[in-house]
Order: sequence, then C-alpha cells, then structure tokens
Amino acid sequence: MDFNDTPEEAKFRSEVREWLSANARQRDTSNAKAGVSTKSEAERLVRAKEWQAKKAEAGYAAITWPTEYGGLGGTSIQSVIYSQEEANYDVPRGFFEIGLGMCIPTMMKWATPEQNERFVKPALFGEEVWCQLFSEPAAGSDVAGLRTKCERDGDDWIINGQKVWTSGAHFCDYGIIVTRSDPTVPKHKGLTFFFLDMKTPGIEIRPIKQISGGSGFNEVFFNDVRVPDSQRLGDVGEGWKVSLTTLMNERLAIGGGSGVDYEELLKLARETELEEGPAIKDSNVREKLADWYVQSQGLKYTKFRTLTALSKGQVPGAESSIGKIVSGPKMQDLGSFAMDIQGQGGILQDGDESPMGAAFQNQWLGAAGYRIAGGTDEILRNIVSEQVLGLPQDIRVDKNVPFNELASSGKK
Amino acid sequence: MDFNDTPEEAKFRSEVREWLSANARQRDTSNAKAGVSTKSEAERLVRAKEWQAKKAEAGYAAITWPTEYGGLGGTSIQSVIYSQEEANYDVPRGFFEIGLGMCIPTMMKWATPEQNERFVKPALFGEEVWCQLFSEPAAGSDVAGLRTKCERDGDDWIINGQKVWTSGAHFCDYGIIVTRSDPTVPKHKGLTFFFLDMKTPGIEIRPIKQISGGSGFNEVFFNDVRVPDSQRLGDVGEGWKVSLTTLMNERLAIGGGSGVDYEELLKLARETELEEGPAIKDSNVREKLADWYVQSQGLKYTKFRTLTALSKGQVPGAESSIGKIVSGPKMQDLGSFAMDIQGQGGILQDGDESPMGAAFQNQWLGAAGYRIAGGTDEILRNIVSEQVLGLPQDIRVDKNVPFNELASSGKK
Amino acid sequence: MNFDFSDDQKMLKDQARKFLEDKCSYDDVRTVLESDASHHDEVWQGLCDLGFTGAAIPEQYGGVGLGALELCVVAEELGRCAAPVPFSSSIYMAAEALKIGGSETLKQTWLPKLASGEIIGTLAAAEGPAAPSPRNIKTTFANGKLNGRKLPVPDGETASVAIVLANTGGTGEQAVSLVVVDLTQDGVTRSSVETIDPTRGHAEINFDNADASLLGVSGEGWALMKRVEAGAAVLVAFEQVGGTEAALNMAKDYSLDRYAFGRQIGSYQAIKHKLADMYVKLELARSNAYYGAMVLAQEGADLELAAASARISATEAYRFAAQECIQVHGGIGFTWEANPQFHYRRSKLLALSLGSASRWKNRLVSELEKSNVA
Amino acid sequence: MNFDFSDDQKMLKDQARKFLEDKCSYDDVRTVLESDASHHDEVWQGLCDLGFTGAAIPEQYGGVGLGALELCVVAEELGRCAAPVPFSSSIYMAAEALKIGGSETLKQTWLPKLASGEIIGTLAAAEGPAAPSPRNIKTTFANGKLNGRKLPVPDGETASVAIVLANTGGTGEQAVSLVVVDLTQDGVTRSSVETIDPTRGHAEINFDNADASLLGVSGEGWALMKRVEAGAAVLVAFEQVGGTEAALNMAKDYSLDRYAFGRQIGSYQAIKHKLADMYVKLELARSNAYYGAMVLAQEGADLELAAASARISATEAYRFAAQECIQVHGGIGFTWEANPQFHYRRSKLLALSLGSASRWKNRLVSELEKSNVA
Repeated sequence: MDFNDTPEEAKFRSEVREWLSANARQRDTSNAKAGVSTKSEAERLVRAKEWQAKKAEAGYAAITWPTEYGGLGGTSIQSVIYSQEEANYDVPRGFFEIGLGMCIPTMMKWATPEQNERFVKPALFGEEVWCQLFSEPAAGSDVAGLRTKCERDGDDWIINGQKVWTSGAHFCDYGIIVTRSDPTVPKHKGLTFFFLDMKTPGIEIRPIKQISGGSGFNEVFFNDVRVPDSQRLGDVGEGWKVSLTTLMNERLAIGGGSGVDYEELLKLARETELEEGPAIKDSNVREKLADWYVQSQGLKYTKFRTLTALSKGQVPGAESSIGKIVSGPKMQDLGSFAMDIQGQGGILQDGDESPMGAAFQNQWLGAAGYRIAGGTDEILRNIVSEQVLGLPQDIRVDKNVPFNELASSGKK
Repeated sequence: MDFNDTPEEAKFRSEVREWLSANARQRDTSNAKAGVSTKSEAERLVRAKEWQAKKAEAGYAAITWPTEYGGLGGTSIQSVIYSQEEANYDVPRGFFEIGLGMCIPTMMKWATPEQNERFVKPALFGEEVWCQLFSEPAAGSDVAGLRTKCERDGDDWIINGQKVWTSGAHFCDYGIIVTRSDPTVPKHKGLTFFFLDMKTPGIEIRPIKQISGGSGFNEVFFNDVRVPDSQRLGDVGEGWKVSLTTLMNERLAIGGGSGVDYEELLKLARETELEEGPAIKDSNVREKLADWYVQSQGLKYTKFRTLTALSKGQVPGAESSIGKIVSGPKMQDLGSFAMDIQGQGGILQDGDESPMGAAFQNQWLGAAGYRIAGGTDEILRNIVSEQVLGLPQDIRVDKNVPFNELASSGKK
Repeated sequence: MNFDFSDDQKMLKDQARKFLEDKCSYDDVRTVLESDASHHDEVWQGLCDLGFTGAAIPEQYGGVGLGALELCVVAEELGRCAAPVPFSSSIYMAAEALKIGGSETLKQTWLPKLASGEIIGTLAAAEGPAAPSPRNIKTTFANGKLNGRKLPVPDGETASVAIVLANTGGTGEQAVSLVVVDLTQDGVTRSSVETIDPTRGHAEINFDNADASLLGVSGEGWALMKRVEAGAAVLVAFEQVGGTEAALNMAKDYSLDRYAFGRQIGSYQAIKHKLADMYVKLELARSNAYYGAMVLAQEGADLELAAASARISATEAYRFAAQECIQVHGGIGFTWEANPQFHYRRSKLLALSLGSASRWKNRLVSELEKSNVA
Repeated sequence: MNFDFSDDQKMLKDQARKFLEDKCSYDDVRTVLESDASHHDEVWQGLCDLGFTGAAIPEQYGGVGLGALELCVVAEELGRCAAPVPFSSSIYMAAEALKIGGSETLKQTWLPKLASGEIIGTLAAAEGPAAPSPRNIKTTFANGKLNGRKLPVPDGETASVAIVLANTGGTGEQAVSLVVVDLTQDGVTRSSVETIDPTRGHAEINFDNADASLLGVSGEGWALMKRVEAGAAVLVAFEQVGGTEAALNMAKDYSLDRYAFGRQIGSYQAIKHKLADMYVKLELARSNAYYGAMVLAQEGADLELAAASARISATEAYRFAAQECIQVHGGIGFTWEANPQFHYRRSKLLALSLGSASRWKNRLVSELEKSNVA
C-alpha cells in the first residue's frame, strides 16, 4: 500500500512533465487560491484555444481517445496523471470540458464518419467550441420532461422552445440538443436529438445572473430554428437513447468541489478573536475544523482509491459518486461558520476588509448553487441509493402516459 | 401575555388541589426523577385500581366526558389543570390511559347503549382494564395492512392471527381489535372491528423483551378465538372507519418525552472532568447544552401555546404535532453525548458507578425505541407535511388493489 | 394560561402586514438590492407615518407609549417581507439604548426624532471581522472626543445619531462605555461598504475627534450593551420568525407548483420531510420568541436567558428555512431574478447582526450556571 | 498509485471472513449477550489457532511476523460480525504497547503468550466515568508496587496481564507512566461490571500493593499511551468500518424485504436517502482508515493525524449506521430478539473505548496546528 506510480506511470509522468515545462509556465503556488485571472473572457478564450491546439498537437488533449480521432489511445490513469501535472502549470481552463467530455463523445458514437471527420479534430484543437442544450425551465432533475419541440419540414426540422443552464452558449460554435418530436407518446419515447450551428438564425442567447452576481450560464431561446435532418443523431423518437450517451459522460466532466477549505478556516481561526479569546482555542471551532478536515481527507483518499482502480486497469467502484454529496453542504456550512467566527463583521463582502478577500462570503453565496447544479443533493442520494445500493426507484407515474397528458404546473 | 389562570381556571385548580391534598400524598420533589417504584406490577395495579376508583368517585377520572358516562362534562383545559396538579402527587399511573383514552371512547361511539351501560363505568372506576389490538408484525406504520383474519361462524366470528406491541395485554380484561374479514377487496375495505374478553380461550400473550431489557409490550396470538357477532363494532367491512375513532385519540394519549434532559447534562458537565479540564468549561459542551435547552424550552412554550388555545375554548393548532419529532432524537443524542463526556467510563451501565444511576445510558438505549413507538420519526414528518402543511400524500399503490394481490414480503 | 398576543396587538400586526404586503413586495425589496440606496424610503416613511417607529417610545418623548409586545408583532411582519428599512438599528438598538441608559437630556434630544422617523439612529460596536469585546475595542472616548473606526455600522450612511462602543480606559469589562454621537458633525466621515445583504445599508464610519457624550455611566458600557442586545435579540427573533415562515411558505408553494417525473415535487419525501423540519424549527422558534417577548415586556429577571433562547432558536430556524428554500427551488432558486435570495441573505445578516449563535449559546449557558438550575 | 491492500492481505481477509461467517453468526454473539461469559471462547480459540492473534507480532516473539496491514483486514472482519472476543485489548492494546515500549525481557515474557492466545492481555487507563488525564490519575506506582482502582477494564476478568496507566509522581504530562502487571497475583482483585455492550466483558480491577514493572521510561507514560492509542485507533477504525458495512447491509436487506402501503420500504426516499447517507459515511471512513493503515504500517510521522482522522470518521459512520439500522427496522428493530442491537451497542462501545470523538478532534487539531499547514 503506497502512493507510488508503477514504472509505466512514472515514465508517462516524466514525459508529461518534460513537455509541460517546455511549453507552459509553472503556477505560482505561493498564491494558489487567489490566482484568478483578471483578463476578459474573450481574451481568455483566445489563450485557451492556443493552448488547446498545442496540447492536441502533442496528443495530450484527449489521452484516452483512439489515435484515429487525434487521441493518444492511452489509459484513464494516464489521463489523470496528465491532469495532475497540468494542475501545477498556469494554463487556461474551462472552455473545452463540455465539448470534449460530452458533446464530441456523443458525436463519435452517433454521427456519420464524414461528420466526425469534419467536427472532431476542430473541436480537439480548440478551433470550435461546443455546448450541450438539455435542461429546460420545466425540466431540471427530470431532463426527459423537456418541451422544446421539433417539427419536420421537408428535409429540415424546425425547433421552437427554450433551453436553460447552458454553459458557454455565448462563445460556442456548435451545440447538441434534445427536443420533443412527438408529445403524444410517453415522455422518453418522443424525443429526437440533433447537433446544430449556434449561429443558426432564430437562436437567441441571454446570460443568467446568479445570486452570487456571476453568470456562467445562459438561457437559449429557439424561434423557428431550422436544422437539416442530416444533423439528426439517432433515429426519430430515439433521442433519449442518444442523450444517455451524453449523460453517462457528465459525471466525469463535473469536477469536485474547490474553494476555501479547512486550511483557510484554520488560518482564519488563528488570526481571529472571539469574544473569549482566539478562535483556534475554542473547542467548538476545533470540533468543526476536525470534522471538515476529516471529510476533506476522506474525499481525497476516496479519489486515491479510484485512481488505484484505474491504475490497475479496473473500472472504479461506486465510491466516486459521493464527492459532491459531501462537498456541497460542506462548502456552504464551512463558509457560513467562518462568517460566524468573524462576528458582525462577517457580513462584510469586501475584498479588502474581509479575510482572504471575502472568500468565505463568496463561497457561502455560491454554494447555494453548487448544491443544485449538476444534480441536487437529493437527486445524488437517489442515484447512490438506486445505482450503488440497488434500492428500488421511486414509483414512476410518468412512464406509460403520453407526454401531453402528464400532470404539470398549470395542468394538474 | 402571561401564564396566569383565568378566574374560572384558578377556581377549578384550587378545588383540585384541595381534593388531592385530602386524598393523596405529595411527591418527594427532592428526588424527582429517581422516584421509580420498586413494587411489583401486580402490586402497583392494585394500588392503581384503588386510586382510579377514588378519582372516578370525585369526577376527576374523565373530566371531559359527559356526566351520563361518569364524567364531569368539563373542558380540556380543566383536564390539563387536573393533570398538572396530580403530577405533584405520588399516585399510581400507567394502567388506564389506553383504555380510557382510546378504547372506551371508541365504545362510546360504536357500541350499543346496553354495552356502554355495562362497560364504561367499570373501566372508569378501574375495575376493568382495556387494551388495544391493532399493530401486527407485518403492519406497523401501515396499520391497515393487517392480516389477522376473522371468519363468520353462525352467530360468532372466529379470529386467527397475531397482534403485537400490545401494552398491558397481560393484565387487561378487555380489548378492542381490528381484523380482516375479506382479503379479496382493497385493504381498507375488508376490515371488521370487535371488542373482546381477553380471557377468551385461544388467546395467548407473550411479553416482548426490548433491547433496553424491559418488556412493557406483548405479542398476542389468536388461535380460533370465538367472538359473538354482538361484540362487533360498526358494520362488517367498516372496521377501518371504527379504527379511525381510536387512532384519532391516540396522539392525545401518548405523552411527551421524559427522561434526562439539559438539567441533568448541566449537572454532569459541572461534575465531570474532560482531558483538558471541567466539561462545563468546554465550549463544545456549552453549545450542545444551549441547543438542548432551547429545544426543551421551545417544546415547553409550544405546549403553553396549546394550553392557551384550550383555555380560550379553541382547538389547538398543529404546533402540538412537533413534540415527538423533536424529543425522540434529542433523547438519543443527549444520552449519547453525556456518555461521551464520561469518556471510556461512559460504557458503564451501572446504577452505582454511572452518574445519576446510569440514567444517560438507559436513555440512550431506550430512545432507539422511543423514536419508533407510536409513529416513527419518518411517519411523523409525513403527518406534519401532509396534515399541517397540506403537501400531497405519497403515491399509493395499495388503494385500489385487492388485499390478497398486494405485494408483500415473500410475495412480490 | 394566556400565552398569546392580545387582540389589539393582533390588529396592529394585521395593520403592519397589510401595509407591507401593499408597499413592500419582493419587487420593492429588489429595487434596493439593485440600487445604491441604503433603504427603501417610501416603505420607511410609511412605517413612520403609521406610528410603528414610535410604538414603544413613551408619549412624553413623542412616541405612542405602547410596549415591547407591540414592537414584536411589527418585527415579525418586517421580517416576513425582508423589509429594506432601518427599523432595527434606529428602534431596537438606538432608541432602546437611549430609553434604557440615556439621561433625561439625551432622551429629550433624540427620542422624539427617532419616534417620528425624522432621523435614523444606529449602534456601532464592531471594528471589522472579529467579535468585539472589552479586550479589543480600539475606538477611544476621552475628554468628550471620540476617535476610531467602526465597521460595519448598520444604516451608518443615513443615520444621524449613533450609540458607539468605545474604550474609556478601565480594565476588564470596565474598559468600555457607550457614547452618543451626532453623525452629522465634521469629525465624522463615512462610506458605504459591501455586505452579503445589499438590501440593508451598512457603512464604515471614522471618528476623528468627534464630539460625543456618555450614555449611562463610564465603564458600564459592556453591561449596558448586553442589556440592549438582549432586548434587540428578542425583537430580531420575531423578524427571523417572520422570515422563516415566509421562506417556508415560498418553498411550499413552489413544491406544489413544480412537477418532476409527472408529480408535484412536494409529493416526494425528500421535499416533504425538509418542509416538515422547517415547520418544526419554526414552531420552536416562535414559542421561544413568545417567551422572550413576555419577559421583555415584563422586564423579567431572566431576560438574558429568554433572549438568548429566542435568538438561538430563531437563528437556526431562519438559517435552515432560507437555505433549503433555495434548495427546494432547484436551479431557479439561485438565480438573481428569483426571490429566495432575499431570505438567504437576510437570514445570515440577522444571524450575525448581534453576534453569532455560538456567542449567544455561551451567554445562555453562563446564565444557566448562575441560575443553579441543576 | 497503489492505495489498496495486497492480494495476500485480501486472501487473509477472506480467510477471516469465512471463519467468522461460519463460527460467529449473530446467534453466536447472542450466546455471550445472554450469558455471563466475558467472551466467546470457541471463536477466540479459532482466531488464535488461525494465527490472527500473532499476525503482527515478530517471529522472534512467537508471532507470524506480518504487519499492521494484516491486522487491519482482520479487524474489519471482526467488526463486521461484532465478534465477542478480546482481540482488541489483547492485541491492539497490550501486545502493541509491549512491542512499542517494552524491554526485551518484557517482550520475551509476554508477547509469545499473547501471540498464541495462551493468555489475554489488556490496557487499563480509565478510573470511572471521566476522561483519564495526567492530572487526575489516582492509581499510583512506586517502589515496584501498584495501588488503585481501574474501571472499566476491557476483558479485565479474563486477562492475565495488564498495561496500567499510573501516577508516578512527576508533574504535568510527566506525572504518569505505564506499568505491566501480572493480574493473576494476590494483590489483584477484580469483578465484572455491567456495560452497554454485554457481548464484550469489562471489569473493575483493584490493585493492592500489586507487583508491577515499568513499561518504557518513568514519566513518559502519557506519550507512550498516546502512541499506542493512535495505532489502536486505526485498528478499531477498521472494526468500525466492518460494523458500519454490516449495519448498512442489514438495514438495506430489511428495507427490500419489508413492505408498507404495498411497497418495499426501501422505495421511500426517507429510507433511500438514509441508506445513501450511511454509504457516504462508510466510504469516507473506509478511505480515512486506509490512509491510517498505510501510515501505521510505514510508521509515518503523521500517525497521530492519520489515526485521529480514521477514528473520527469511522466513529461517526458506525454511530449513524448502527443507530439508523434500528430505525429502518421499525418496531422489530428495538426488540431483544432482533440483531440490530448488536451494532448499536458495539458502535457506542468502540466510540468510547479510546475516548470520545471530541477528544480525538482536539488531538487532530493540535496536530494541524503543529504541522503549520495553513
């Protein structure tokens, strides 16, 4: 039992290190968590595309993809090793994860060879960015409850409706979308799937402002958007099957929780006075610190168990499903507790006055969303209980009923 | 806003006080919680019957019952005032609550005048004790899922099956029972209700030992037990309707949580050393103490709000439903935490060595049952969310299916 | 047993509720959130005009001469709509401090203006992100002059008078005193600061040889402030109870309106039990708040204990309800356009406004130790 | 990355599991619960015969010469079935203390007999219901004689040798030392005591001028005991992980078998989410325990931190799983005849056996402070 690489892993890691040190700048670890870019999104996108092209050239942009698609034909553990090493470098992130993690894998499975010839490499090299258009205002946890409709018109389809929570829609070139082609059959059976050019007339994109003030997500409106039938993926009415390809890749694409953690809380507790004395001497503060330390370490070593499985060429066990269930509430509670330590001044959300640039306050606000995005706490517990523990699904009243006869808001 | 009696209430209270001081001995409050009777159950029953007769004579045994049944025709608040005052006296308790609180009210609603003439007064005067036979091994939270069957045989019915969790069955004279007369109709529709003599041949009673070692409950087995049709309450197949009369009275009959609380924890914390010093100086201990104090006070003042409603002749609001949801987990957690304070020695369950006669240890063991008996934590939350907040019932798959076609253990 | 508000008090409550339902919808609160305004002036003026600000101020000082119970029912309604007004700082803190500790002159000077709402008052204790205590207050008061920096001060930009916790040179708890400062003088500079709840204005205030006068006795500021805080804790608890009920109702309504997998989400146990837990916490909080109100109104000896109980219970109820109200809403819940954010922000603001729950738990147990209840 | 047990270790684990499944069912555990026996002798003898007791004892002292990782896998299986045997006191505590702190003579004297299971050992620290600390240990050791009273001592009735924490007259942490005592001598009297988990025997032991000898250096007993406790914390964490998994599986099986309102109760979210929470806690605990095992096996510098993490995580997981396993069972769950009680009792016994979780959280943060991680 150790944390060491196998000889093969060590070799791959040193190759990666060599390449990275030749091609990127090491991260300034003295100021790790504060290292937020001040550049505009457009500027960052330009940098990200350059870096992506470089990575793809070297084969590191899609390590596990087959070489025919520009991948390295490598293993999952190699992919992890690359990420671990890249994390030490100051490189742009956050533009291609959904496209390469979810959209292109869906294309590779369902599009024609010619289409993949056309689209995979430009995506891999960062020339074209992709987004995923699934969620809708009335279809969140229940994705298949979507209402955006498509209607056949000659060789084309006309799409009308609204998608929501689309990351990066405003800078994306292409998207994959699931729509309802037949509302008279049960809901999973009337869906049809397409990919489309995000510049198609009739698409309107509006940013969604979150309570934290940020807006990484968009609403996307479709008004008579025309998509050729050749851009359909899978058969008419088989869109759910195609969606599952995408969704199966989703959990891999969503990272673990980041943000302030026990280290920062420890620092705060050392530097802050409670009414009775230094916070770090308070046994209630100590209990909380210990609890969150233990949770963080538990998640870290759970990842190590997953990596061990990957390293042995096994499929990781279900233990990887617990990350977000633990880290979401922890982010919220830890932020809240750190504000408590700051007393009345804990309400300050001021980069200069609040400890660590108001990181605790920002996290407390943001965590309310983190517990929801990508699967609510409640949905994740359903997933664990059903897919890991084998407990029965809840009673489903929507399985055999035509979609347009289902109860819904305003129609009960 | 005050805690004072109205003039009428004050008058009634002084009458009660006068009567009690003339007829009973005041409780030794210097040793309140340790005052557990060392007498055998049989001896206590004899005492209890004597006291019940005395109370009934004075009209205090059933204050809210109409005078024709031996009651006082009084108000609910008078009933509460009597209980408050009686609590200061050393009188026997715990034998007649179910009979007078649930069984006899059911009789008064459903039995013939002649039957009530025969049974109500003997019950009120403590001459005959009653029990309630509802729960079954496969029908706990889902009472209507019961399987004990009754079959018509001339003027009689023959009962076969098993009941469980029957308090006091071994010393009771009569009981009320709900049974299944028709398994081919949906479950709420095939039930029939009786009262019966607990000495009827074919009834066998076995105590249930709990993990705490105690056994206040029984299993009751029915082997060809013959009950005359004249003892049927309500129509054949209408047993659920009759049961609801009983169950509506159940929550009034079940008292709030008792046992060790924040006072005892405070005492323990003052007298016990943690590794770093006295437990009472530890801020984590202080947090817990404060939390439980606040919960206890919250429940106490919630009761006062209920009493205020009663005092004004109103029906109390839903706030009274929260007592057991709060006090069950609190009993368990407080017991457990108090054991933690005692360190390794907290495992001792020794009347001499453990603080307060091992009261915390006993409570921790007993609370595991308290959170279940009379409605689990989960069922109580269902009740609050449905009956108080008006949220929908869960999907019911058992409503329109013949009972003998329902899924059940071993038949899926 | 008469553990409830009187019919008159309930009428006052209805009056407050109707006014606020009409004038202080979430859209109205949003105008403050999205502007630089420190508070909603029209709502504030309306509350003043209706006499709520003067409710508990004696008639001789321009008030209505009612008591704490009347303030409590108003507070619950202010909390219900997350009202963006300086009620708590001006009334629960400044006016109450003056009533309890002020000389006749101070009362005559300030109370009538606070009662009418002509001016706003506040109390300034904190000096940045740490708990103020007699050990660490750096603002000084000597020879009639106040020097130092207070941050965050609720309604500090718009207030005309502040009660300030300042070091006056004693030792231990006697190191600090409360002083009264006219904020409109030259020696006072102030600037708005950003907080987690922009619907309530907060400021940084710097005192540079500002004229000030003692409130009460020098060296007794800490005890006096604790007494003022105890009263305010009860009143804030009613705001928290109102906010909790609003968040619970918002979550409940949404759970009945929103469908997933063909069912109202309010039919799933995960949601039902969450809402049941909100309700349980709300009822405990309400009961503890009622007791706090009764003791405050009767000036009972166990105010500290009753106030701490009310505050701890209500802080926990509002925290849970506001936080889980967002969760019940799912994605829409954490958008700017939706309303759950108002209670999420306000719940944390109120949780910290008089110091954290831990602080009050410690205070509570100190009282239990004194009362020798065991 | 190789953060897993080896194939050999997994085989050992399977061997332990098969033996225990065969010989140590809940019915077997029940025989100890319902009798006066201190442990289950047949199960204990079987474990000794299979070499598990000697697994981590060097060959030169009659052991098998394997290491901590092998003890961990056995511990998990012992925990899974709530085995009623003196394994932890004899091996994790007594044998490990002798290995770490014992002189060659002490090792030669006691380790072979502990390895073979010929005798049982234990460690006696507590002196009643309070946390032992260098400040309050009343048992004294002077001039080779031990005097005092220890309570509760695990397996104190059947053990032949005890490591005892005693006051040796120093100041501060140096006030206490560990000594080795032969329990079969005249100066030792003992009697069984009742605890919340009668499947594991505990005793009161009185020492009246009993002969004893120092383990390690006088005045260094507290540090030595903390080192022994840290190792034991990792091993007990594996027992707790095994117990947690057993309780989770018991609850899951019941929830699939039990119907209410025409459905398996395992189809209700209240039950599903409870079981999911058990699973989450179990996985965190397992991961922390693995890290503890690795550090223990490598004698890493951060053993204290790793051990505290393993213990805290596993204590919480087992507490929750055992407690809620009863809840999932409903009425039958709190009857004597049902099996959930075994884990309820054992979970609390293990939670307290090395001191409470609070104690270990404090230890953990003290380490964090030292490591200057921030």
